[in-house]
Amino acid sequence: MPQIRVDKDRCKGCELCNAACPQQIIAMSKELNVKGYFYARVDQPSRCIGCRLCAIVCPDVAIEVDINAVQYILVDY
Amino acid sequence: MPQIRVDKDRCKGCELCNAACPQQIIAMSKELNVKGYFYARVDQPSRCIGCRLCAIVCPDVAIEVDINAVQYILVDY
Amino acid sequence: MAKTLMKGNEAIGEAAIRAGALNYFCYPITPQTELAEYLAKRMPEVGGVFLQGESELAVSNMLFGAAGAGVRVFTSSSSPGISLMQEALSYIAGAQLPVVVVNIVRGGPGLGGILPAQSDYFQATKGGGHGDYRLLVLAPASVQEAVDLTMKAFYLADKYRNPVMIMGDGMIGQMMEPVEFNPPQEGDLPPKDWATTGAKGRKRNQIHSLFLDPVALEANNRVLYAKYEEMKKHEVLFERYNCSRHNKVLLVAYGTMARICKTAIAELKRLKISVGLFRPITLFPFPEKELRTAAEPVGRLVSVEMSMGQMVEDVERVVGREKPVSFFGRCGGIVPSPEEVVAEVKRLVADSGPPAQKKPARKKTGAKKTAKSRKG
Amino acid sequence: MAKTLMKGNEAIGEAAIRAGALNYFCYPITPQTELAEYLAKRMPEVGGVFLQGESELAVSNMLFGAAGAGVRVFTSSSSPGISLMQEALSYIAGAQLPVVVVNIVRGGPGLGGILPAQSDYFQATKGGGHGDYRLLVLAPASVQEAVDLTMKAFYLADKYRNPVMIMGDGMIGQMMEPVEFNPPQEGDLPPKDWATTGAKGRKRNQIHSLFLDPVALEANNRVLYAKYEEMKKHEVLFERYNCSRHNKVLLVAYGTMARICKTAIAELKRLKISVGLFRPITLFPFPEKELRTAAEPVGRLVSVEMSMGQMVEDVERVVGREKPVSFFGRCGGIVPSPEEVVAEVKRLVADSGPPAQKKPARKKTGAKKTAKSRKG
Amino acid sequence: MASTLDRTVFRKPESLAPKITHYCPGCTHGVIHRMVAEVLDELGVMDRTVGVAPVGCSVLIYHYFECDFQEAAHGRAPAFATGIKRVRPDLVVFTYQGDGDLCSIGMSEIIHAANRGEKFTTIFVNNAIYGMTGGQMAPTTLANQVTSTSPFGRDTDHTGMPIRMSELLSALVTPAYIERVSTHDARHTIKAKKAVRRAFQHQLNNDCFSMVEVLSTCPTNWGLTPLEATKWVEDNMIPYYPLGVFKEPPVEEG
Amino acid sequence: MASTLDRTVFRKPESLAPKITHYCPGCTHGVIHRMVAEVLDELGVMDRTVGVAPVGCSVLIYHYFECDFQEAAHGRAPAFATGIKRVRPDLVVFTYQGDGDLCSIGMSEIIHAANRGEKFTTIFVNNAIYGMTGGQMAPTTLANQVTSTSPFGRDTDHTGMPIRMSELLSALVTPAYIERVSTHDARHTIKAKKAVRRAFQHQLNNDCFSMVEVLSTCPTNWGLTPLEATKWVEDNMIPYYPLGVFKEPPVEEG
Amino acid sequence: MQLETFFAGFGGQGIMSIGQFLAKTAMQEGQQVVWLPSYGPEMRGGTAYCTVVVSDEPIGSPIISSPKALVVLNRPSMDKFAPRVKSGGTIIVNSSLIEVTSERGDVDELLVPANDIAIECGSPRSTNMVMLGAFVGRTGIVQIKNLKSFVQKKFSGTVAEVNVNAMMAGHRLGCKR
Amino acid sequence: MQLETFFAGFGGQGIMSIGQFLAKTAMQEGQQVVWLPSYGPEMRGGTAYCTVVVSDEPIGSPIISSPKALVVLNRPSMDKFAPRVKSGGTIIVNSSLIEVTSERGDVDELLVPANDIAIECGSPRSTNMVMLGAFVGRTGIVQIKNLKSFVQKKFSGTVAEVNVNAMMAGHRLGCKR
Ligand SMILES: Cc1ncc(C[n+]2csc(CCOP(=O)(O)OP(=O)(O)O)c2C)c(N)n1
Ligand SMILES: Cc1ncc(C[n+]2csc(CCOP(=O)(O)OP(=O)(O)O)c2C)c(N)n1
Ligand code: SF4
Ligand code: SF4
Ligand code: SF4
Ligand code: SF4
Ligand code: SF4
Ligand code: SF4
Ligand SMILES: [Mg+2]
Ligand SMILES: [Mg+2]
Repeated sequence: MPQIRVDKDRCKGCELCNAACPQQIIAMSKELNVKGYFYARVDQPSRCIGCRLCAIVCPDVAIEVDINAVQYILVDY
Repeated sequence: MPQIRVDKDRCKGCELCNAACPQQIIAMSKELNVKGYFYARVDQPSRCIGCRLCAIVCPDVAIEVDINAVQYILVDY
Repeated sequence: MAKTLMKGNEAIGEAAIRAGALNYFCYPITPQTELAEYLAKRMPEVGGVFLQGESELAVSNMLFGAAGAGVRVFTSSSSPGISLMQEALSYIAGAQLPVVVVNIVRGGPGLGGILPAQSDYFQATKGGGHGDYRLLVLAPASVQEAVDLTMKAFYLADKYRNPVMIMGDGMIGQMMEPVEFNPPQEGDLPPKDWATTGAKGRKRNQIHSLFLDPVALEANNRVLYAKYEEMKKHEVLFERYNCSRHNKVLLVAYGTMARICKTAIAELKRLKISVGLFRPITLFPFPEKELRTAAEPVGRLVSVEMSMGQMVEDVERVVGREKPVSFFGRCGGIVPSPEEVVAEVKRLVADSGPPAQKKPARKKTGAKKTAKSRKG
Repeated sequence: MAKTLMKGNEAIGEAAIRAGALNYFCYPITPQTELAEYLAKRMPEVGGVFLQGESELAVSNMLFGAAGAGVRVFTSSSSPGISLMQEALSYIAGAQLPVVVVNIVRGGPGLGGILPAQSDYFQATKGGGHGDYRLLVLAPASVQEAVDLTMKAFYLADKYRNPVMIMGDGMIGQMMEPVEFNPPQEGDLPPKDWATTGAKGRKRNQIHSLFLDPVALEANNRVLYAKYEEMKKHEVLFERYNCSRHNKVLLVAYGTMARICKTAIAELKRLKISVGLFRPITLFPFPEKELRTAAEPVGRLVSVEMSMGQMVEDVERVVGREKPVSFFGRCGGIVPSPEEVVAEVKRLVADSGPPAQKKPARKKTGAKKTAKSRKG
Repeated sequence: MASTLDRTVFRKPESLAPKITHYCPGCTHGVIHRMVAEVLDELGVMDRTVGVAPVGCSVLIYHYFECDFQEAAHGRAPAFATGIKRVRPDLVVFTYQGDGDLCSIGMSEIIHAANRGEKFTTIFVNNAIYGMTGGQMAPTTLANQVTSTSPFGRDTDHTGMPIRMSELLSALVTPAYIERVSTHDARHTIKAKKAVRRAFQHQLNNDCFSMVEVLSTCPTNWGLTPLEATKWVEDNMIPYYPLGVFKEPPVEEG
Repeated sequence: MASTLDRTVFRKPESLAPKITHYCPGCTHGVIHRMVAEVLDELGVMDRTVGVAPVGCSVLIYHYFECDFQEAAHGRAPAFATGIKRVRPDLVVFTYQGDGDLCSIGMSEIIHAANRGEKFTTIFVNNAIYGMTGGQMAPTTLANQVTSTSPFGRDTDHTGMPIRMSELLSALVTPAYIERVSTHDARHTIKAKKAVRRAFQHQLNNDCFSMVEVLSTCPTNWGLTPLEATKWVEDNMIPYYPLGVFKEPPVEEG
Repeated sequence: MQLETFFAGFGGQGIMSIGQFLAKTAMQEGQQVVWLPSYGPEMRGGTAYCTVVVSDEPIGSPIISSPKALVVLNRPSMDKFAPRVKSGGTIIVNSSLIEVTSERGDVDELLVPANDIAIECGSPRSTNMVMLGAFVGRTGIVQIKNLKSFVQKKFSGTVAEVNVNAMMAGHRLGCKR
Repeated sequence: MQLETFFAGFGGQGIMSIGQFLAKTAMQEGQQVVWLPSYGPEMRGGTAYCTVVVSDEPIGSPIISSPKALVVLNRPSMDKFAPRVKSGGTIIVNSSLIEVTSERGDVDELLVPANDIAIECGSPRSTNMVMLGAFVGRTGIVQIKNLKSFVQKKFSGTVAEVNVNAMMAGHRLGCKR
């Protein structure tokens, strides 16, 4: 199952990943991280398709994406 | 009759007027002017048509052109 | 007039307008950008010219053009930007044009930092560009003084047909103090009949710094230097503070640094150490005679600067080698605190017996920080 | 090695190649263009890099890049072009990069003229750019010395990781003299492990002059000033000529001016007036101690310059106020002749009784030309 | 492309340093940094690459890369890069420059470097404003855009039209690779990275000068949220700054 | 056009000073000077005109005109002109610049002045070389042309292609009048003067920035006779630097 | 008498403004004042602060290492500046965001739940005004009526009202001993 | 002993070259030399000149106001420089182009119809060589055989021959008293 990992202390809460996710599964936490930002987190991990779009738009390299099944990578990035 | 006047001490002997004259009537003198140049002079004044081409190409404003007849000015300069 | 609380940068801009300088060209740089931003709004209100140029290099040459056209014109920048203006300043001085340049100095060299410094003293006073020329350099120590000197700068520029620099450190640009805009006090000025304003009804005017004939070029240099001699006679400004026969030490400092010295002097008074302050307000012409007089009764001098030691060379030159002159300063955006100045003075006073009088040889003390010291 | 007769400009170019400086960036300007033209032919022969940049501004920044990449690199220009390099020189000094800049000085300010002058002394020695930094400045007085100092310049630049300037007046660039190219004498140099040559097998290298933290910026300035202190200890060069207890006057002059003084001194000898010459070869570090020693037995000093008086400030500063220091010079491309120097010395000697010793006040003499004079 | 089991398909590139940037939240400087780093990884050239930092918000870029870096004077990065590349043609050299840096004060240096066909790559980050100094007008500022030095909106009668740098450089005769891309959404970011890769590839082939103009956001000085800022790029910048390849020499290898 | 009896149909224009120039024999700087002076006469603006001199062979141009003049720093004439015109929009302002001055060191200033749409006129004298300093390569030097700093001929692999300044400036969005003309023979000189007049007319109309690029000879540094030099313009320069109007805003009055 | 105060917090908390309000009011009262912002690397993201010096004599150094008073709105500023306050000085702490105290026995420390009070008064954006009111109440450096009329002129409508209310609430707290 | 000489004429008359030939030959003989061109405004069109100083001691000033010798090829240079020659000095005049003399009784003045001689020797372009030969003949500052072999190495074929012939013709004239 694909999954993303958000490094919450790198996140600056810009919400760009949020907007980029085709599954609309990223939301902002209600807590502040060490830098004082409401960081991104995945709402429904199971719906992640590992498309990487969230990671691609993240300006702070706060997202890593893992896949653990045979999967077509749709976009060649 | 049209005529040109070469200010011989302005002339630097570049021969551009010479080349420009459609009547081929400008030649270089065999004498030096005060600046040490062989200056331009008109060979056959009577053949001058007052076209001003010699004056137009002269980099040193050494040539003035007079006309004294009704005449069409061919080029609008 | 009622006082208003204004940032130094903005107050300088307003002062220029009040002095009739309605033409401003600039390029943004910290810590003076507020000046540009203030004038971006103000100039249209007063029908003046505001133009952000593509670079300091271009701006400094726009100044030449505009000043040559006979108007009051100025710019502001900070250290690296001022370095880019050096060719133009040399041209402007050579062609004898009145312009005012505000340098809100930051720490260098190179990109350095953006905090206040005084490390452009040499560049400003000795001529950072090529050739024999000088700027008239004014160094305010408060926002009010920045206002007053800015107004004066335009008058002096016109009077001497020479570039004038307002040299403030970042602090002067950034802090807010109450200011009043008094109407500018100006003497009579001759008409700018040399300006290139169209040759209608007169012979053409030519403004240039080129003199291919060395005799003419030397003559032009003599004209410049005759003006500098006039400035030395008439324009020297300085402040003496707490100077007396009882002074153990005379501090020499300008701009923000001088204010800090004043606070230090108050503290030293409590410690029963009498210390005076000599504050040059014109950095060129440097108050040579006046400093010499002020130094007379004092055993030793310290040039206190936000630099690695630049004005100290002028202090040494002017005072001579009979008296120890030392340097104390911090740089790179660090501003010496009153406490540090107090400590340095205490150290010096403890260090030295009665000040030696003859032929001092330069001697390094093991002083902390950047202190260098010369004594008998 | 056999001597060849070479123009100063070309000889400097050849010397650089012999010192392994195979990278040259330039922009044409009189009177140094022959250097560029020489290298346009020579560099391809030795497999070096010759690039004419679009401006001196660009060239000076190319120097930064190339020096940062670890190679020996240099440029040459003349006064207005050097003014355009001031920002970059400040950056180069701040980032501690070794570059060599040749300034074949012409008359200024502004476009000025193209004849020889020494009016960029302030700019070169005090730092024409912003911030606390210095160039190491070498002033040759002959084509052979230009060759030797050019070779040395690259070594010194590498040794101190600091920009070095060869300051010759137009005369040094234009005249031909016999020269020999001796193999460069260099001490050991540390590897350039700071250069940006690709981070293969090591941590990344970063070259910058930005230090946003003022503590770091001050620390960088201290590193620079520690180097300058080292230079003062180890690199001072000067020449004493005809100096003795019998000297009535000590002339201080550098470069071409010093040679002219030598001819004047020979003539004065015939007139039974003993005069010495002190010639600084490093203008920064200025030979302070050495000049002081040379000045000791002499009644008065004259700084003789092809300017309106610049080095004279250093002479005054170093010698102190016990001894009259005056200035004699011509400028704008006029080179004082030996005859003029003789006349000035005769005037001074006639003017003054036994030299006064104490607290001289600056006094203007009605001297012709640009002479200014300070005496007791 | 089919991939196997269990692997990380997106992570910080090796060429990027772990340090968290000083950029404002949502500023796409960060995306562009990562893109360059990814390309250095993919081409395997990190350890022979030298970057040149501008003066602008990205002045500290050298902290964020693992490769060597020089920090240039404002606008002069192309001159620095020329200096480096001429004396060490074996190195891979790139400049990273903002629009104030490249189009305003640095106009001469970029044009001449491009015209000489210097074999380095320029990443040109166009955010239509001076970010670092707090939002002044740039030559790229759009018509009527409010900035701190165009407080009534950019008046093009007074300051001219915004400069289209890619088009301008493409008017030079010397061959070059010039493309304009955007980072305002994932789709465009993907294309943008391809352009960056292509630019470096041209450098490695010793073909020509290469520049990728990247439209970027400055939420802080535009006074917009990061998301609004991406929208602003789409609605306002792209219509004036069309995307695409403006110039490219014949290619031997993609 | 029919003319009446007895009159001088060609003489030194009033705006030109009588002083004999320092130019080499056959150098077309002289022709271009005269052309500008004629236009000032015709438009009757001499006494409200300010010229800006470059650094180059024409540095002393101010001796040859009767109007006011400022002499600029090398390459910075457009900044000077901007300064003058902004503070005195009632004046007629022109710069006169060589190719080294305008295209090399002054690239940034001319581009930005053109892009801001400064309402002055630039007479750009392109002779493909640095005349004044004795014949070094300029950005406009043709491929393989021998100069003292390209002694083996300009190697375009190393220094790029010659810059076509009119085309480059025409790539800017801001409206402008840009034309390239030549002075190598009478016919072209006649056209050239018309272009100069048109440029000033645009300025008087307050339309736009205007520039006329004039191909010019440098017999001395090309090592040719004046006549050979004009031929060289025709055979070598015009093929690379095509003549014509590159850009012009809608005109109200010719 | 000279009082030097640091106003410190996050950028966006209105630190610079309340410093200026104080300086302007003091100026109108005829006192000498200097307001000095911190600028520089710490500007973006980090802590911001300004210094206000109010005095009845000409002010020497505008740069203060150890202020007599500190008005502090967030934790990082507390950690940074509280130790630098002069012995016998005053610290006004925004206890809504700062859970710690300076742990200094030699200063007068007042805890003000400024965010909470501001929200009560109608807007969390008036937190800074609460702090300013408290500070003036504690130090009496300017007359609260002058400050109040300044704020009333500065803002209009409900904003003015909310701000004044917030400030006065803070002031009451500050006056209480 | 030090001899300072001005070589002066129009640009294009080969002034700079003969100055250099002299300097190089003197150098090869082990003498000290300086060659200094005039550069500057007068370069284009006007008169050009160079200074050559030859000495057996290190040379001080390379700049000479009054030379001991003058080799002058055209009239404007004659007018300009002849009055500056030191009393007791030498002037070599190209009498083909200069119809006047210096009218100085205190110098040794030699009239050389150099253009005419050069044409006789095969090329008007060798005028400068005639003058150089005459100068060396008159002053003996270098050995003519050394100069001759220098010129022979410098040029080749008929050019060398014509130049040497011209120079030797000048030299003969110079030696005659
Ligand atoms: C010579 C000089 N002038 C001005 C500055 C001030 N300055 C720093 S960055 C900058 C503009 C940056 O804008 P841009 O290049 O668009 O980069 P951004 O911050 O938008 O990424 C300016 C004007 C400087 N450091 N040096
Ligand atoms: C800052 C600066 N750099 C260089 C020079 C030297 N310089 C004078 S004119 C010139 C080039 C002139 O060439 P161009 O502009 O083509 O004019 P032309 O003489 O060919 O008409 C140069 C490089 C200078 N005066 N100032
Ligand atoms: S990988 Fe794709 S689906 Fe998964 S969280 Fe990111 S954007 Fe959403
Ligand atoms: S894009 Fe990155 S920084 Fe922005 S909210 Fe998502 S994870 Fe955080
Ligand atoms: S006017 Fe025409 S015909 Fe007469 S001389 Fe001149 S070119 Fe020849
Ligand atoms: S064109 Fe003019 S300068 Fe040339 S030869 Fe004819 S008259 Fe003389
Ligand atoms: S100011 Fe603008 S460009 Fe700079 S980091 Fe913030 S958002 Fe990015
Ligand atoms: S050098 Fe060339 S451009 Fe200059 S005057 Fe002579 S011919 Fe004209
Ligand atoms: Mg930007
Ligand atoms: Mg040219």
